Amino acid sequence: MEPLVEIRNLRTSFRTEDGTVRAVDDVSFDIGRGEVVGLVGESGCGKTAVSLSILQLLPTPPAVIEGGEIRFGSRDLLKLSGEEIRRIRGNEIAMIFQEPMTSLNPVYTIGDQLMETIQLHQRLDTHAARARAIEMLKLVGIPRADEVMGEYPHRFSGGMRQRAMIAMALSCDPKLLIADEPTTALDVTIQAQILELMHELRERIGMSILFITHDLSVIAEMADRVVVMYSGKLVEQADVQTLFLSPEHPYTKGLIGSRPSIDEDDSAVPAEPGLRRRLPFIRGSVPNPLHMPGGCPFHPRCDYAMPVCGTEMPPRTELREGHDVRCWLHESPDSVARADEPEVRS
Amino acid sequence: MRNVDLTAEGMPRKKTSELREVFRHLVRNRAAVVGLTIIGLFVVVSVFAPVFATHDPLAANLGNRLQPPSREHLLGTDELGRDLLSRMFYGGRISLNIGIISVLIGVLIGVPIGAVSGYFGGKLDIITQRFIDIMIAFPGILLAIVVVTVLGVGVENVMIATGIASVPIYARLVRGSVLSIKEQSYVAAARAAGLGDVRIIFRQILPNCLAPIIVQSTFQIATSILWAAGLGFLGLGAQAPTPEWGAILSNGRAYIRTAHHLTTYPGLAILLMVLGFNLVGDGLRDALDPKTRS
Amino acid sequence: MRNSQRTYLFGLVIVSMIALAASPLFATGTAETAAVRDTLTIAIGAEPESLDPVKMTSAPAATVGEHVVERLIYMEEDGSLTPMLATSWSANEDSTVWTFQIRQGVTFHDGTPLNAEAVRMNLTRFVDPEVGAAYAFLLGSVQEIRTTGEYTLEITLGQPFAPILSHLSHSFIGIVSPRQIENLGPADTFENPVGTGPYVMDRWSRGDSIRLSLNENYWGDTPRIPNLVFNFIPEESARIVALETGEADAIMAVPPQDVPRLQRDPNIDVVFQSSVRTIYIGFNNVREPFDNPLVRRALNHAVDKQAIVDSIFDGNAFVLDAPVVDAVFGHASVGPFEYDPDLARELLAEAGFPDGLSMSLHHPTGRYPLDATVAAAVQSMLAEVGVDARLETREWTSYLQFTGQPPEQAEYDSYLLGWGTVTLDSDYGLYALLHTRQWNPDGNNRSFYSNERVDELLDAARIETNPDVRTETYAEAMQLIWDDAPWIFLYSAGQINAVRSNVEGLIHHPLENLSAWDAYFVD
Amino acid sequence: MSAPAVADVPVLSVRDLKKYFPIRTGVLSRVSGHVKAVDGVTFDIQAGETFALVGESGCGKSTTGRAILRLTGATDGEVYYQGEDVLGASGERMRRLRKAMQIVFQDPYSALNPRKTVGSAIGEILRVHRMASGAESRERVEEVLVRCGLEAYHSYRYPHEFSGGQRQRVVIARALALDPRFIVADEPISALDVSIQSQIINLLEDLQDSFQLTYLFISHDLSVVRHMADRVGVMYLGKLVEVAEKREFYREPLHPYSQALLSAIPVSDPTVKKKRIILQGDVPSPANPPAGCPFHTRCPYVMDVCRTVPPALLQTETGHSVACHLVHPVT
Amino acid sequence: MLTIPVVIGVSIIVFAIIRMIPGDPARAMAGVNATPEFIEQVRVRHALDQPLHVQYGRFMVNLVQGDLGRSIFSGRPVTTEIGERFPRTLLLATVALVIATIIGVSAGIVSATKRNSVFDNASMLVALVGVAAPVFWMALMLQLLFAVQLRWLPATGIGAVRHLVLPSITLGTASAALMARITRSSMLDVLRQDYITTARSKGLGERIVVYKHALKNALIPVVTVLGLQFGILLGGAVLTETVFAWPGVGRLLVDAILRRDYPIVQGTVMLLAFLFVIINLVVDIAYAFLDPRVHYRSESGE
Repeated sequence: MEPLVEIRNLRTSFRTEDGTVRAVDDVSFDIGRGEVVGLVGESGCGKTAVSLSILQLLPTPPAVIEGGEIRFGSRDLLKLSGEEIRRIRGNEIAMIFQEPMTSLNPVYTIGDQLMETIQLHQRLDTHAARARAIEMLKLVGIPRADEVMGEYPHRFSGGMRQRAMIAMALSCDPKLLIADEPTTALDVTIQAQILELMHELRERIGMSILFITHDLSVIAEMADRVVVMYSGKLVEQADVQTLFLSPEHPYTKGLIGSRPSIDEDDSAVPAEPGLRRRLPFIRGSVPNPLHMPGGCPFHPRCDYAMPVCGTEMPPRTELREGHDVRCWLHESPDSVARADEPEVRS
Repeated sequence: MRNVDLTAEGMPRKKTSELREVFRHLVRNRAAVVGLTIIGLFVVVSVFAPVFATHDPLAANLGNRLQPPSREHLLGTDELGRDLLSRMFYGGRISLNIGIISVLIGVLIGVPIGAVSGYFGGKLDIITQRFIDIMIAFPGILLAIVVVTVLGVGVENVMIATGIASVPIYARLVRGSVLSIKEQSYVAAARAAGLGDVRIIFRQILPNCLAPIIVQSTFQIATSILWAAGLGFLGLGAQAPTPEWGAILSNGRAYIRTAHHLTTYPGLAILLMVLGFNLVGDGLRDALDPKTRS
Repeated sequence: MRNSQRTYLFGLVIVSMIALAASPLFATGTAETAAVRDTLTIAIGAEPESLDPVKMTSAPAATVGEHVVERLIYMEEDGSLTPMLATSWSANEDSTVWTFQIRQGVTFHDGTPLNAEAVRMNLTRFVDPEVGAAYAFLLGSVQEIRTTGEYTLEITLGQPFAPILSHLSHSFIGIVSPRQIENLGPADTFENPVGTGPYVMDRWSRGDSIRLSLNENYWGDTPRIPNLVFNFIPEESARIVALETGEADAIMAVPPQDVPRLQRDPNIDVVFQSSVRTIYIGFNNVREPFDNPLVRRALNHAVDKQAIVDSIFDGNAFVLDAPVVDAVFGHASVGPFEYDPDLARELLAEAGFPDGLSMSLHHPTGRYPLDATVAAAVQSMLAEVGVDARLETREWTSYLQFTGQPPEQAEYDSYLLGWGTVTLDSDYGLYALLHTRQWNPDGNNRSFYSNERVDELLDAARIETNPDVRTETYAEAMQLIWDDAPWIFLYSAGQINAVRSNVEGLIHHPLENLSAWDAYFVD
Repeated sequence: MSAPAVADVPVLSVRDLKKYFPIRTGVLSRVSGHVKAVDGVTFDIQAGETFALVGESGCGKSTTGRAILRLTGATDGEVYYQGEDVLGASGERMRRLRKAMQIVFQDPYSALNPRKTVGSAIGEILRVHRMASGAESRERVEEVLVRCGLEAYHSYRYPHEFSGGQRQRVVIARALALDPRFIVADEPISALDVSIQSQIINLLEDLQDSFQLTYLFISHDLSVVRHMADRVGVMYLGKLVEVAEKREFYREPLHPYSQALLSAIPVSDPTVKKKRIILQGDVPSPANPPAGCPFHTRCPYVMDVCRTVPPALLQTETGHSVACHLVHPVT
Repeated sequence: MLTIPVVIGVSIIVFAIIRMIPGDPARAMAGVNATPEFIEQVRVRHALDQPLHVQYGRFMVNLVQGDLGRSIFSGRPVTTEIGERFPRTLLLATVALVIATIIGVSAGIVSATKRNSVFDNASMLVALVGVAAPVFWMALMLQLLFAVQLRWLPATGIGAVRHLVLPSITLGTASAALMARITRSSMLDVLRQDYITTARSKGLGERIVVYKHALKNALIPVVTVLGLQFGILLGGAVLTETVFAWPGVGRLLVDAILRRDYPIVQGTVMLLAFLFVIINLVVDIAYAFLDPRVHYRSESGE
């Protein structure tokens, strides 16, 4: 089956006073129909820029989508006119954001904001739109939906706001929901509520979800497939089982390994002080986007870095069906050798 | 293999002082450069007024009154035959002095009030805030008028009056900054480390309020110059024959139809100087604000 | 729902606030129509402080007031006294008891008839110390006021006082309807006077204008123009524009520098009238070095008064040749001091100041035409002879107070001041300013000038009833004063008014009043 | 050391600590109510132990940490450091206590004065406590920096020249400079990037081992707590609802809230599908906490008694202390 | 709610300041030519010989009864004097504010939405000049141009709407400039907010995003400024009214200061201060209309 969205060689940059930041650099992945794709990476890795590029919601300037293709059905979203992309936003592709506290307009009621979306994309009269809005609020588990319609967002807790955001996003039955760190700002018990809700809705509605987060455990729970980004580049993608059980990129490995687990095997912890299990870690820190190291951006922190890593970005290697990695370690020995010591080949 | 290891150097290793950073942003802002240039010109002309002035700013020459601009008198002469340009050079001095000294007065009184009020909070803060509310309830120029009425007219009193009128502005500004900086963990850290309140206010908090104070001061110099000119215009400011711009303008008002250069040029001079400070203020605010700097 | 209601309410609040604020606009919106023939508009520089005689202090008040309220005696432009509400008057032998016949058949604007009792009530109120009329001193010599018949009034003086009739002619001693003052407490005042004048108060729009309309029952010749409007326009340039555009038919106090342009306008006549006001710089005569007449004379020689008159006033003033102007009774030309800087330096050297001296020169701003400019000019002239005069100024009331301290507290070397001899009698012009008994704070002798002989002469002239003897006495006094040079005698600036050419018959009075009862439009 | 020390005087004793923030309203800012941020918290921390306070935002865990160090004035209660009264100490005694008790903050960006170089910030503290000055001070600064994984030359840098992880190292170095015995670590890693967090965790553990530090570790991250802590205290609405030895706690949490909290944590293993207890609703406002058990509004096992009687924190046979009527039925 | 203590505070300060003005009020009241006896009489009559707190007590008692005393200069009740002039100042300031708001806010919106366009740069330049130009100078220049040279509008005075044009434009210029700058920056700030991204992600057109979602939020800081501006306009009226001979309270105050007419100074300053307190109150209320969060601010225990 053809995927719902195909992102090909997407490049997005920010032009700042101090120079150009390549926020998204040659990123390609697909989102299948009904699939939940987890996009994971640390802050500044470009995951949000990817999501905003899809609906062209990045402020221009300073952002510029420099190239690539985002195929959505028969259309390339990047080639659509302003009017055409607007008709897709909120309708076929909807978004929810990280900060439920600031994502709702404080001066309009929840009802106003819900009905606005509904009336924009569906030819419903006020009455029908209201009914639909209330239905959506009930769907996302907001009690007293009727009364809530007239409330302003500030009266809501974070969890409730995120529910309202989800109701708004789903009100036009989108084919794709882009969820950008939807639970990061929430407490863990509330996060559990929201994740539960999203699971439920997904099963009921059957839309695709692009789930963006920095939290690997959330990804492990939510996603069917995972895309890992580092410094604007896609470094690895695989189905969720493969990625967690046999990650191949050193960065993915480091990321997964360095998190203490809630199910940490206590027996592994020595009882004596000074002999505790040290957590594996990635040294150094994320490079400054304005002064990106040459070659593979991860090479200054990589324990397996080779000279070639400092000069050339590795190509994408398909290890097996659906598992890609961009790392010289996984490039065929031939090409490594070629890049490493070209003169040896004779 | 390890030669590519750059260790934990995430951020660019540039040893730039904050001041230089701000300046770099400032000079990149075209408007601010224009402002700096204007202020620079006025400062140079004011400091070297005796050098630039072609005539004695106080020497009357009744035979040569109200002359339009000419080669001898580039901006013409006033009602007593004094050279307008020379008077304006000296007037620039007065305006700059008023601006700077009144701001110093405002800062010296307002900043400690705001800092103490914001830092200690509680009853003291409530009382101080009410008092500042009352002071702010009066528009600055009115406050300045009232103060001048109490103190009497004259350049020194104008400085005091405009200074006092700016006190509540600083007090409120600094209080606000202190309230937010107080919440920063490094203040808690300083307290945890056993630093005293006075030390925390002056060493930890106030240096970090500097940016808004500097920005406000730039604007406040402009405002004080305007207030002072307004007072001069109402006859409550500098007195004859002091060549204060507002006073020159006020005197020239009687000759607006016969010798409009007496009102046009001092007005333009005030406008330019105020504009200069405002431009630099805008530039500084942008340069000091991390939000716009990114 | 709630939201829209809220918005609606908010809008309502805003709209009603604007409506409230704008309401005065509609209330006064009809005042301005094109210049109509039945209204004469005069623009004056200041609003009268009050039109209650006991509160009046300024020329604008007098100008407006005399159209509504009349006094017993009128002073013509030449200084002669003619009957107004008094038809005749006579005195006893030693001129201590004056009898006035009050005009019969005159009614106030409210219908109350004028009689001697009405006049008595007014004059009694004017001199009542509880009321504290600013100009009560005009009648300071009055001991008793009583009626001796329905239309006969008798005023008894403590001692003979020659200028009493001039004083009674002062515009501030107006007679208003007894009904208006019957129930007033000593501190109370009224706003719209009810007088006997040719015009009736119509409307006083505070800060803007006073409208007068014709008194149909006026006892004298009824004016030809039915409505008078006095507009208050303090800004000189605006006043001139108002005249040029025809918004005003006449304006007072034209600045000299604008005269040439107005004279070029064929639709405008510029009227020059002398004034009785002298402008001088008084020395602190009891303070060193100004206790030395040499110094005072030196400084008189150092100031080029003619240059001030020619340049600053464009010739619309004249240099003083006596402590009073020549229109004043008793004036004797005794000056002026020649402008002679060399002589000034010599005199200073002789007085022990070969290198000059420094002094303070206090002056008001905006009180007299171009006062600050003159002070600055004097300063630079004094600088020529090595005298460093430090200019200092204050607002008018604190200025008066500052220069009103008793000698031991007086902190000034010199001060610029003016004095209008509004009674056109030298007593008014000299006694209060130069008599030893009038030293601050008891009088207006702010220079602490004291000359026994001058005191004697001024006292004598006060009670002398023979005009010729008085003239001689004043001539001697003026010469003595001039030689003592207690002041720098400066100038008397003429009044400059301007009138549109189609208006005739306005009276430009030397007392700085502009009277319109004889005015008419020509085509 | 994992077994609770019995005989020793605890390093830190907190007794019935309360911190109420007044709610001011109206003209004269009259106090119209209180936010009961910390409402009667009692616990001990033994020498060398890491005691973790966990809970969701607003539960009062950070306020507890700050009140212990007197960074915010406690409303009521007592705090003893090695038997010495902290809240009542003044003058020289307080200075000495301050040296011994330090804090590491959550946000390394606001925890450093942007206008001071690292060296001068730490040097100032040394000077105030008359520990070192001049060259000696410089040496000491460099020593702690190096000990925290930084370089000596970093002491001449301003905070903005560091990355987040490095800043947190500086913050830790500053706390360490006074040679403290007890450190409040207030969410020390939650503001850091995932790949940096483990560096700091390792550092904190290393330092604990090297300097025999005692930690009060405040965190909302139960995974990290599981790695770091020896004992765990769970807070809810200003109250401690459960205190237990770490293994016991993770093996069998007794309080329904603890259970929900643990079950809510996503597992970073896609093969595990966990059964969740999903709590209903939100945490009530601490300005207006519910009567009885603070958790009763969301508790899946709520009983009538919970609505009226506040449960006490009592010990069970397994060594847990729990405040729940289910565990300790009211008799 | 803050009104009463602030007003009492203001009254104490005003009262104290007036007593600090050098010069003997009794002498000023008695007049230029008064005898020492009469001055003493005035002093007793106005209780100026009493201790300050007694005087203040009297002042407050009278104030509560709506009696602010009488003008020294004209002898009329201060309330009457102010009552006649205040509506004119209010009118002038209101019209100026309306002009300033309409021009300033719309220029600010357009500048923000068309950032860095020619319009943006030009209007911001004009705004800068507008803020920097001295009010009285602007007044004179406008007078010179429109009244003296072109003769389109009257130079001074009150009466018809055309009298209002020059003074209100003069007075409103600086406010319009300030308002444009503030609206612009507020708008730019709001346009960066998450909920704007939300609105766009819903597929709303740019017009609705700007005029519905952004504007209402952007206006919240503008309303504060609006209230502040009204106060500043009332203060600025002192200068404008002087140049345009607009008989409002501003000129009344200046004249009263120059004449040492203490009761008028006292009354005017009281009134203005009181007014600013009221304005602040109105701004707070307006806030509540624009920003639903305000209602509940006191509930959360921050």
